[in-house]
Amino acid sequence: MADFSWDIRSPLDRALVAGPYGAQGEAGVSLTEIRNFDLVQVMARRGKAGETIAAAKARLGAAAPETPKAVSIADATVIWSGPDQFFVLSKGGKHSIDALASVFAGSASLSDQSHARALISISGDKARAMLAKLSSIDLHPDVFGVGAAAATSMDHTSVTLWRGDDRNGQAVFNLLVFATFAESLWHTILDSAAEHGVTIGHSEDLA
Amino acid sequence: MMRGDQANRLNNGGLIDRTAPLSFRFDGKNFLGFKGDTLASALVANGIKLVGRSFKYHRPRGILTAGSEEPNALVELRSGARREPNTKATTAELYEGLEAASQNRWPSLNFDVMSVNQLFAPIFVAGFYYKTFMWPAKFWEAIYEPAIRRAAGLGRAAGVSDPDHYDKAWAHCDVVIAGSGPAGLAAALAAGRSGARVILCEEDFVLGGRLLADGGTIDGLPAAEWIAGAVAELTAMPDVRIMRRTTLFGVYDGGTYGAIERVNDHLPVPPEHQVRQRLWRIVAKRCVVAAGAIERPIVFAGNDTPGVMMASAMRSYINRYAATPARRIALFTNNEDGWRTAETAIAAGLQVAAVIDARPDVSPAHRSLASKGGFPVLHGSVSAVDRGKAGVRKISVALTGGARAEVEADGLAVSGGWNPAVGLTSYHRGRPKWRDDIAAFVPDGAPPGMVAAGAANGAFGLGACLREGFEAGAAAARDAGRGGNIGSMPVADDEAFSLTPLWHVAGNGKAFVDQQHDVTASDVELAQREGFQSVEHLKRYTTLGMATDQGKTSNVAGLAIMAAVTGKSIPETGTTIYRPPYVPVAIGAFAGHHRDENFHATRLTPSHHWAAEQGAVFVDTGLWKRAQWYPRAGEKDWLESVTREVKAVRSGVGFCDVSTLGKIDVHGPDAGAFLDRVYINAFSSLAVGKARYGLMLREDGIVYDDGTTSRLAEDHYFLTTTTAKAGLVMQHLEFCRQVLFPELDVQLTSVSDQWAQFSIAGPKTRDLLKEIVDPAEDLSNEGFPFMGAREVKLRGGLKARLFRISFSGEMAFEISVPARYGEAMARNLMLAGKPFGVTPYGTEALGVMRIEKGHVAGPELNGTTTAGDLGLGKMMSTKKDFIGRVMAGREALTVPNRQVVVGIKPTDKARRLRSGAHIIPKGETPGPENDQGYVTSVCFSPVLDQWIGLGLVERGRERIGEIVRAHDPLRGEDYDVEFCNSVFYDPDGGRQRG
Amino acid sequence: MRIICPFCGERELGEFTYLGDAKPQRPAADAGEDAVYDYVYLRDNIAGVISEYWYHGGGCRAWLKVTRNTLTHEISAVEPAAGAGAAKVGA
Amino acid sequence: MKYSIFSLARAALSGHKNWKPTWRDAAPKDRYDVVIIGGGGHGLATAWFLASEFGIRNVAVLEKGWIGSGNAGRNTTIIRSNYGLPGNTGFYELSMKLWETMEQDLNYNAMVSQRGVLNLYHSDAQRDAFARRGNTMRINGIDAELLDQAALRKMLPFLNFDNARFPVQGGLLQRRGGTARHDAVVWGYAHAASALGVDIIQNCEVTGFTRDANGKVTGVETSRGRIGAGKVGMAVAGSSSHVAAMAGLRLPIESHVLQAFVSEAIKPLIPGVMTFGAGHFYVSQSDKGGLVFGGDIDGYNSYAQRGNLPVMEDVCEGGMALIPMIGRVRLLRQWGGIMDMSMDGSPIIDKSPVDGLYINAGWCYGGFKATPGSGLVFAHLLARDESHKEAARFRLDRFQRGAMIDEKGQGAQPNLH
Repeated sequence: MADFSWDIRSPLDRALVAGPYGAQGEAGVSLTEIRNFDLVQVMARRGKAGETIAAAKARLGAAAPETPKAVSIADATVIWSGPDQFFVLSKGGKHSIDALASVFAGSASLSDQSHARALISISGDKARAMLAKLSSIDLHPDVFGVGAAAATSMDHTSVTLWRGDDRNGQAVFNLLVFATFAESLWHTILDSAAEHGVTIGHSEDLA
Repeated sequence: MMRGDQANRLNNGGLIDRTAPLSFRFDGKNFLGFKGDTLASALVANGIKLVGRSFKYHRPRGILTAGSEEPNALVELRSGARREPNTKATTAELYEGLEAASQNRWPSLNFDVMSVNQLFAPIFVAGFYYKTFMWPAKFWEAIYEPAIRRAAGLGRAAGVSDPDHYDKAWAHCDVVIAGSGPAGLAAALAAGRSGARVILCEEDFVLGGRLLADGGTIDGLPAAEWIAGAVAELTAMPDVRIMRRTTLFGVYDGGTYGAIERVNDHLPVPPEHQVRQRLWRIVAKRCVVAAGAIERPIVFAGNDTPGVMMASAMRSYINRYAATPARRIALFTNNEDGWRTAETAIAAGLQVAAVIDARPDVSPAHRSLASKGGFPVLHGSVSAVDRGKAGVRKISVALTGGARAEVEADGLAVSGGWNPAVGLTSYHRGRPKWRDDIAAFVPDGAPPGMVAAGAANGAFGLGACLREGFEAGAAAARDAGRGGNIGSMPVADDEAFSLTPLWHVAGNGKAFVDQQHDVTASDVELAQREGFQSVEHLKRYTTLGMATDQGKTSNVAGLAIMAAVTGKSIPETGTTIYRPPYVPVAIGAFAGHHRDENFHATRLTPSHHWAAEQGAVFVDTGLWKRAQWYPRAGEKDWLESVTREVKAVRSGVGFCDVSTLGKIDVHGPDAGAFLDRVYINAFSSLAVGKARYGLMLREDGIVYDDGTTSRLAEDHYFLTTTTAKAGLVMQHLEFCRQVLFPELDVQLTSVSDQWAQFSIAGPKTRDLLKEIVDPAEDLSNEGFPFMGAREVKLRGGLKARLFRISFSGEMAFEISVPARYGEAMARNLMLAGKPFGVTPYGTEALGVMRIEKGHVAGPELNGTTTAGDLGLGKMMSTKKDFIGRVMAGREALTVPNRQVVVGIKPTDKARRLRSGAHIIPKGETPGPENDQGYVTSVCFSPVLDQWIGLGLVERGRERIGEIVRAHDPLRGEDYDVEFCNSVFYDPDGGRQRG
Repeated sequence: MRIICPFCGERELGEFTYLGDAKPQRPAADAGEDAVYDYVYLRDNIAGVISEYWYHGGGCRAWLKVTRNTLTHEISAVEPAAGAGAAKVGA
Repeated sequence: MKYSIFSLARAALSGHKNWKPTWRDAAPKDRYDVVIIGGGGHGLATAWFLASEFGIRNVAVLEKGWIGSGNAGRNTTIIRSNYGLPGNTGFYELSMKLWETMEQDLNYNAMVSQRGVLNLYHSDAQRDAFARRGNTMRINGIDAELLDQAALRKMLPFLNFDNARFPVQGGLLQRRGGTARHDAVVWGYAHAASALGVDIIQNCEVTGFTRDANGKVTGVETSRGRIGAGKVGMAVAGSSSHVAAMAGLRLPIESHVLQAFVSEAIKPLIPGVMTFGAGHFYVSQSDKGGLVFGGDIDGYNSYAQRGNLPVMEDVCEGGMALIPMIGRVRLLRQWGGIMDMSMDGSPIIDKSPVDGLYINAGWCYGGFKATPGSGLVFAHLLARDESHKEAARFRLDRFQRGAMIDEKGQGAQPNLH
């Protein structure tokens, strides 16, 4: 009997090289890949928006957003992803699709997207300047504040972007990208950020 | 008083940094200039007057303007791979080591062989080519056209790949302002103070616009001090962004503006990690166009002589750059403003030879200036320019009343008045309106959200510019919802305005309207004579206004001359349509990052890196990179590798990453009913745990896509699409769900990226799977029959989805695991399959096996075939409605002689069959009337040991056994082929069910 | 062009895919060939205000009905297709 | 007035004072045998063929603006006959043959330049599709060559072969394809038609049809009065649905914007016409030196005659991906024309359901190359009341019958053709 190992590899496993990149000096952009998360898409059934939101609130303790917002609670983030839809992002299986199945039974359809995305956290003085090359949406702090979210596109590829809590007084942008596009988009991000100087890392912890 | 090596540089003044000398080369000679110079100003400072040759006649040309409207002073800037043809010396910022060369001359600027064209000028009139070069017909491509092409064109492109990088970015604001002259700065101050988010774009590298050359007093301060104060105030505002070296070139729908930032064009090469230029898409609620006005020439004989310069440009060179285009200047003006050049010249210590004023009266102040300066004021017009070696030498003047005069001068400043820069306001096909009082076109409305202010709106006085700009900025901010205190408006006096329109002075000799394209006043008259009276006809017949300056200095004069010869007014004559971009923009900037391997994004399969380690050859399939085959040492070509892979599968077991298939979760109580409507066959009747092949049509009855769909639960189907159509099918299904059938309770999600999916095929598939799958899972024919589909547990506990479906015709399964396990799955399949000789196979082997099995794919699903054509007509349910049902029944889609899928093999087994060969009946001469179809897909079949293929052939299925010609004139081939059953391999399907 | 998605807010053109005139309605199953021909092929194609289908595929994946002037590109209204946001309709 | 180098030389002696108008600027008469709506290339060519081939000279061409002001004056000037489906193949070759003698036929130099049209392929599937098409061409007596990468490297060494996202593998070449000077085609037909007695009436907009009791069209209402007609033909690309609606007709057509671009003039850089197979980009270089290029339509119904920025970027991305040496060449002008996109990507040349009204429409973005052929077959239809054999498949009822001519296989989705 063969001895299998079911090791997990992030879609950025090869492309991500931790350390500095691009222009020398103080890094203007910080890129951190967050690995191994649970991501469940919750889609309310016809006429069941209310029940779905109530079910989410009962389970997670927070109302699921009905507009483009991201809501962070202790052990998960709920991110709007479209009309009648949201993602539940978490770690460690507590809110995995199996765990949530009974919660939304009858009110919503669930789809496991844990492996369908890579998650990149972007911060730094020049994060907005860099993102302006990739994103057509307005990320001015008055417009895209903490908790704002968007289902949008970068480099002609669908992404989910939201602003998490500030860290060290700086805005933090979280980006979910399709796994099979991740490496390509990563290189585009690096090209966009290179002039500002970049520091690269990866983490197992949700921001 | 002049500086040694820059003989025409004034000792004082100007916005140049005399502590920062810069050396540069022009036509191989070394010169010095200063930081703050343009190439043109540095050439002026060095006494260079001849800088280029014209397009058609190769006439010597100098510098006419000091801005982006320049028609003449075009150079090849830089060298090697960075050579940029047609670069305007008047906007090229000087840098250390700059290299430039004049263009459109051979062998040299001073001695240009092609200037012989001038001898033929009597024949080379507008439109001359349309009247000749017709005979003999073959000579056009062979002789005439190559000669014309070589002579035409201006500079030379580098001819090698552009080594620099470009990128693109988005910006958002309340108010974007084009231009930072008095109107633009005033607009920015008002909008910025009100709290608006402002972007101020200035194409120059210094803010200030005409103030830099013409000065003035604003709020009691000298212009330079006022600019410094305004810029300091704006810079301190966090939501005001000043973008120098940035031209707003176009306005697009929804308040989107295109702008080009020349990030590093003022350096020899861009610094590492930086781009040369950046394309901005600026999304703004409002736009204030404060792009100023362009001084217009007067058309007279010899007006293209080097040394003839726009009056305002002359002021720019003297005041802003402390460079003197001439020592003894004559001024030809029809308006008050032109006189400023005389004032400037005197202030700079230059001689004024004469002022030739076309107006009947000259103000007392100017009369006294003339007597103080000791120069005559001649009432009349310039009728000819006598050219010496160094350009302008003597000027003939036709005096009002008929007498003539001559003026000796080495420079002639010309002012015909000003044309507001109406480009941006007219790019949505707006037509500007004529204002008689200033004899100029001004904007008549503008695209939504845009307004013109200052000189761009026909307000030429400094005070008016500030007022209009300030008010426009305030209003724009207010419209954008900003209400802060805008403070006080900057104030200045308005200059006197007086102008007598004058477009063309009759005289002998060529009088140029469009200097770059060598269009003369007589060309305009000829066009009129030949019936090309519409301004668009005029433009197209003479090429007036189509040069790199886009007619900025020529269009209005051209149509004024046309108006005169047709006896119409200028507004009746009208303008041509204005087209973006406002200034020419490098193609590389529009492409940005998307070039070379970054042209489009790349999608990688979950096992990509593993396959790369195996040495796989990859093929582009849409955006995907897929393993095409896995060559082994010693294999001589792809065919040998692919044949080995096929044989390994057919005799043992192999696997292939098929994750590129589109995968869609279809959820909800009405999922079955929904699929019944999108597929031609039924899915509501499919049992849980089963898969079924489905075919979907477009509404026009033509096949759209196919794939297997499995029912994983009562309310959950897992649908697969072809790789090519994955995104489109998702869009189509969402359309069906949201638009056509909103009453159904269905939810859709793409899970294409969630699952790594592998096809495992071959008689030993089950043996291999048993090593991977938990022993408790029953994989027997009874426990997991053909077309079964369910979740299974793998050894180690990982959950997977297993589908017993076969594309290869072998005993086969497809297995899905969450994508981050994809690479581990590939390794484990290799490990588990080692005892069975497991072989990874690529898309080529996949394709071979599908052709052997007669499965249709992309080449057969070509957007014109019906289900019947593909041999799948029987799948069409008659018990339900579905997309495409009705249109599929149309007469021409159901006639018996349609081209349908059939198997094809050469009668000579050694023959290679090729896709794209056509089918001609035996004994017929190939022609459209007997072209009966073509070969769609081919492969070398290792099983049959010969080339085989599928084709779309008239009545193909009825003609099994018939021998016809495969006619392939493109490749010089013609051979006999036989029609056969399209299922070449295991037609009973016993192997896949076994 | 920028379209105000009723779910996402104003977004640029690149996030959307165009389908066409929203006026033709898919005929009932028994409507006959002429009605379907008309639905599939014939268009008013007017120069002026039309209602049309756009897909926010680069965003929230909602199908939208956009009222737009084909002469000026001015968009005067955007509403979701009937089945976009259907979870909020009365069950 | 006969044009030649000799007439030019003679005229030069008199300072070019004696040239006559290229065409007569006519005032409308009360009635014509045939009235053609649309003074573009197709309308003028139709008039010339009516007069020269079919002896019908009492013809008026009505143009709402100035002749050539529609798509005839706003295209990328490409001529080719590299089509793959029955109906298109023969028709476009007929047109190509007419291009080859046009200048001598018209005594006007339209700068028809057969410098070759090359379609590049980047995959085996594309190669196979080109092989099918090229063989169709050859079987129809049209020149076609399938080139591999090695041949292209020799011919066009500047293409991005080695650093490309989608490497060029080869191409389908039609050497007889090329370009023509679009405006000159209009002027040439106007010149020749006018000489045969055709009235060319500019600034004359059709506002309606006059019909008799049986509904037959008897003439047109125009901004310059009512004009009677034995037959009325419409050749009004960009306004087909609008004009048809005046007769109560709805067409299987949507109008879309196609952009085109021209760069600053540079010395000869690109020899023929080429199309990128992995993106939306095609290019040629004009005799004046500008790169003339374009790509896909903007993608939504429009009569706005101007293009958007994303498509401009998309086209330039394609250009840079294929020919990275054009990065520093500057784009000079951007414009947009209105394409009447039919539901299968192929034209309609047919009698309309309204007696007396004939339709020439739905050329998508392929109308320019069709100009002479379209003129001949439309004249044939107007003169003989039956389709020319090379236009027999361009019938209006083909959509009802299911006999579409869909080269791209995109179905009833005009923005995808």
